[in-house]
Amino acid sequence: MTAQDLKQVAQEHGLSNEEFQKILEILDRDPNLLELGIFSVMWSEHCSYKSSKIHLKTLPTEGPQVIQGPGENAGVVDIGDGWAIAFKMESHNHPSFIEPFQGAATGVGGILRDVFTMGARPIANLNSLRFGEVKHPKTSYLVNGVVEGIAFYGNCMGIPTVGGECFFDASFNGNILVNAMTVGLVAKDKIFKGLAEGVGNPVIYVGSKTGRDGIHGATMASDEFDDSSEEKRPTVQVGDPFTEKLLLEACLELMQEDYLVGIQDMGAAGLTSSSFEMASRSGSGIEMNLSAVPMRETGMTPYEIMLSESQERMLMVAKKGYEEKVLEIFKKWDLDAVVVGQVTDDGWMRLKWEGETVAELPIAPLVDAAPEYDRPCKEPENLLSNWEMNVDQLNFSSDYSTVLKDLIGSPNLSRRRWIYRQYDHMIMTNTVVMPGSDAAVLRLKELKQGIAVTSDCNSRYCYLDPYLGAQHAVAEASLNLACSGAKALALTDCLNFGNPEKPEIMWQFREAVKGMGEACRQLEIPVVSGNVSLYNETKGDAIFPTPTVGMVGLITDIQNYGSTAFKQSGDAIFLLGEAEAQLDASEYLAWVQKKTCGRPPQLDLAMLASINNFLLKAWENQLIRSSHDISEGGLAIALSECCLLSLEQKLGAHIIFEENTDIQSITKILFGEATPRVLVSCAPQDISSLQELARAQGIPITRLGSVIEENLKIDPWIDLPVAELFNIWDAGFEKHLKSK
Amino acid sequence: MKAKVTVRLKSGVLDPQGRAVQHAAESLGLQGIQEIRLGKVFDIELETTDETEIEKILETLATKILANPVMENYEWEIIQS
Amino acid sequence: MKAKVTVRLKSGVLDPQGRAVQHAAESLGLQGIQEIRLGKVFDIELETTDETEIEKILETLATKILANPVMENYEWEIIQS
Amino acid sequence: MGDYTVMKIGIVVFPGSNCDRDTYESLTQQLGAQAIYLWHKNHDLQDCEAIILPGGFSYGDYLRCGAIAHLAPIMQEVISFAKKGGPVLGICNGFQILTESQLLPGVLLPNAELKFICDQIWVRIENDQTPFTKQIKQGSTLKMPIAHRDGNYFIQAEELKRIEGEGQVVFRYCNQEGQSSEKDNPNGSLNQIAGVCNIKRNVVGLMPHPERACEKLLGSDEGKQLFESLLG
Ligand SMILES: Nc1ncnc2c1ncn2[C@@H]1O[C@H](COP(=O)(O)OP(=O)(O)O)[C@@H](O)[C@H]1O
Ligand SMILES: [Mg+2]
Repeated sequence: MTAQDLKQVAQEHGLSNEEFQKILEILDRDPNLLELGIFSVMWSEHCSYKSSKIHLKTLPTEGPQVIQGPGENAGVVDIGDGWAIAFKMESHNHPSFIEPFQGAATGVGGILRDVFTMGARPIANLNSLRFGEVKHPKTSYLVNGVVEGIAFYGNCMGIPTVGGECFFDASFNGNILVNAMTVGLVAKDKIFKGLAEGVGNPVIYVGSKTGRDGIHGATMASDEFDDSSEEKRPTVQVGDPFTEKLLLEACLELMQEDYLVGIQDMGAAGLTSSSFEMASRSGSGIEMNLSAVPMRETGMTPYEIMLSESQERMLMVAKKGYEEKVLEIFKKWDLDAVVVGQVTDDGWMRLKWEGETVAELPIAPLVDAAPEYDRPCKEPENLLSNWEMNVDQLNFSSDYSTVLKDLIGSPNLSRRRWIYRQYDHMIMTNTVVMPGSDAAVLRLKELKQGIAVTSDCNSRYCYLDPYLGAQHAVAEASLNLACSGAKALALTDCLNFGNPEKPEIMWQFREAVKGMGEACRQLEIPVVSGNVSLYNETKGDAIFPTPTVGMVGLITDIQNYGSTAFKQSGDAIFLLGEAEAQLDASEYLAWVQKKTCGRPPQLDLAMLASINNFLLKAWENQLIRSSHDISEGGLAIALSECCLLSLEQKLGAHIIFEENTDIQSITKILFGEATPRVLVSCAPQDISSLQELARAQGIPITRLGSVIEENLKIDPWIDLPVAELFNIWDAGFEKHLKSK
Repeated sequence: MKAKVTVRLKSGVLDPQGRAVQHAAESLGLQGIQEIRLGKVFDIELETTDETEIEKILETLATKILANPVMENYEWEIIQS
Repeated sequence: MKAKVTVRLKSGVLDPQGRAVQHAAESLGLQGIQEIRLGKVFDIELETTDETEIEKILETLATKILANPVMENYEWEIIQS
Repeated sequence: MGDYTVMKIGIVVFPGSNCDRDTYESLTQQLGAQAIYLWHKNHDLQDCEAIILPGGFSYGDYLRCGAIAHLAPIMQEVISFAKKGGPVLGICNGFQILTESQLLPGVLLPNAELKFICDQIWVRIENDQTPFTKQIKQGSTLKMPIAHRDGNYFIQAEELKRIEGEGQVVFRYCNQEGQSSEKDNPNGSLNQIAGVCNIKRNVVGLMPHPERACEKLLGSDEGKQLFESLLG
């Protein structure tokens, strides 16, 4: 290849001129095509985090409960009694847009591997989804495919999918988000890492054979969409959950023995990133014979083998002398497992093919010298004008019952049962609070403690104010846990943004990370793992920035778990918190008035922390029977949800407000948003203890009314049979999906 | 009139089902099977006998519903009844 | 050598998938489709070229694995390669 | 209540089984029964006196649910055990395997709405003469979860008449009050059939998951009654 050709090829691999020069410097010679391919995937946005790293470093990652922070396949936190929880969230946005079923399925497969490589048995999945408007011609197809794909993979693996979120907005018309999260349980002394230590130790390849799947996958995930992405379609990967189930059981069986040094899944950039990352973490080298890699097709080249993104594969390093034992376990499970190389001590990656060395790369320089950019940031021009809200131009309706019905049946607030009914959410017999509540609650067999899990992000808030929006995401997640009687232990994030080369997008990113970090510090919730997905845009239109937060909380005694639904007629209903509701940035404004504007509500994090603590105490002492945070849709929606989730009981509520004639301010009371605010209900005999506890802790508490039967009455404005509301709420999601 | 549309995975696309069947065949003691790939066949009964109209229907069916162009190929034939 | 086994639901056996496809076709505005039924096609690559041996393999495959005799029929053909 | 440890129950583990542990844990921890796992590649039932084929996705449910699993070596033994009258229970995927093995009549087609369904449902006991229902009153209802994509019970018309006549329908989907109508049919099954048995009554298959309904904490403990019938 001439120098010119080489430059051209580098460019086609998405390497900038500057990056190409750096390669020449590191190697002190021209790279061959294989080496260039390796550089390109290792230095892609997806693998190197080159645009985001500088900001991610600012997030708090430590705490006494943290066993493993960011940098490994998943984060790990201590839950006591020798046990720990490993968890992480990851995006599969672009592949899911191209092929929703397989894209979402393989996304689930990938995040599951991240967790079980740590030695953890996955016990729960969650998914956070963003689609375009319901009436967009592609939306229904995408929702169907994505949900089916998630169901297909998780159900077949036998891991319950217990929660998530699903939000529709036009900004996702050309670029959906599919973020998948897995939570696993691991014995503290059986945690595995992606290490390649010990000269001479065998490097073993296990799992599916390597095919030509997604050869440009890693670089594709960092590319903006344009019309030519249709042509990239043959790179679709097909998920094989059956093989992954065998891989899971075989790996966990192997991990009971003392044969392993390190293990890592082959995710994006497959064999390349797994081998380089393992060696890099250990400061070692690896020599691999690519001819030994199990191949699905004939005529594959070393380039294809190193860049393939075939699913359901793992790379591991075993203790020398135990390779036969390791291979035996995989044979029992009918899986391919082959020794493909060994650990060296010189810090080089040496790849052989049919006896010849075909690539020779220094690992540390390649990994450490990965580019890191401090990309320019600029506040978007429409930021301030977006905050302006001219309410006088809006037409407010005084038919509040109709507005409530409209909202409760809307795409963003209707019941998500259509989704989670397709997910096996009960397998493993741990699910105590099923999807539908603020957070899912899982018991842990043989332990007294349980956990609660949730994922949250208000994308609209983040668009209107990324700093505040990201804080809200952390706040809401922690509040959802507290409403379940759980104390937040740590979070994982999935930062979905547009093209970072645009200063406005980079600004959104920086602000969101700043806000998230600040909230984490104030609430003492460290970030232990995460994922960044950039270039989420089509033809220049970026998505609403979406820093999804996945959070795990600890319930010290599972008997004291909390849930959203009202439990008994006659119970008293209270409001905790006194943040003032506003219509700015609200779901009401977006759905009823079709306006995305206003500044998201300000957030008193200190008050939020106090309310979280209060809820924990209240649940521990069994002073309350339900708790539910007021989020999208405001008080009227939250109150409805407490009634609706009582399901067959069809409990209602009666609360009374003072007479008021100003339609706008009534609308604000009913549908305005503000955090932190929580609805709790308690038995009549516990009222005074509850009030006392609130006083002692400095929590504003207001009696709103009582749980009653059959009707939701918000005097003097709303009186509706809960059964009627139920039908609208229950049918809304599917109705919108099916309407053309 | 009858017609038949056959939909197959593109070559190179992983076919976990085909592989599982192949394994099962091996465990049954059947030897010499190099590959099994699984496709779908749609048997369609149509009112019209106009071949050009049928062709149009089958093309639309195949591209819009039956095959996923990202990973599948299709072919169709009209069967005289 | 190549061979093909086609497996179809017996008549009278409910075919929810075929029905769903038919519905989808209708909602696309395609008219005059009386019925769509979904079957499976197995494309098999074999080492041997001995036709009687192949027949034996295909028969075993079809009856033991590919088709459920309670609800499915099968047919096979050998395709010269 | 009898001594639940007297009987050894074998739970078959196929590649892709995923309710094997749930079944094991419910039996041993919630009922105090004695259970062991039986590996699909073996031919030995290890003197088990009852066999359970658990739920899951044996062989990924590729091709047809249960189609590949019914060829596993252990199934030869299960089939002869069943033919000798030994009690065999197939739950969900296990039910599908039993129909593929033709130990039970009918087939399980994809759900009418072609989607996986996970939900709490109720079934009515139609036959209390099987080893798994003998302590449950005929006509009583049990609340249990379902979780399947292919649970749509189908059988040709004459056969349907025959199995109904022979009392081979053991479980029927119904509402909370025990009335069975199309409204409470989650998956399109003929006659709301949720589970059947063979003529000899010793082989039973059902789509709902009794092993997931053994604790109030998880929403229901009514599934326990199936195992209590077996053990009691
Ligand atoms: N994609 C999904 N997968 C599984 N469960 C979901 C999904 N979307 C929403 N849910 C469930 O529906 C319920 C309501 O979700 P959401 O309105 O986002 O709750 P909140 O506002 O309290 O965070 C939650 O229990 C959630 O877990
Ligand atoms: Mg909530």
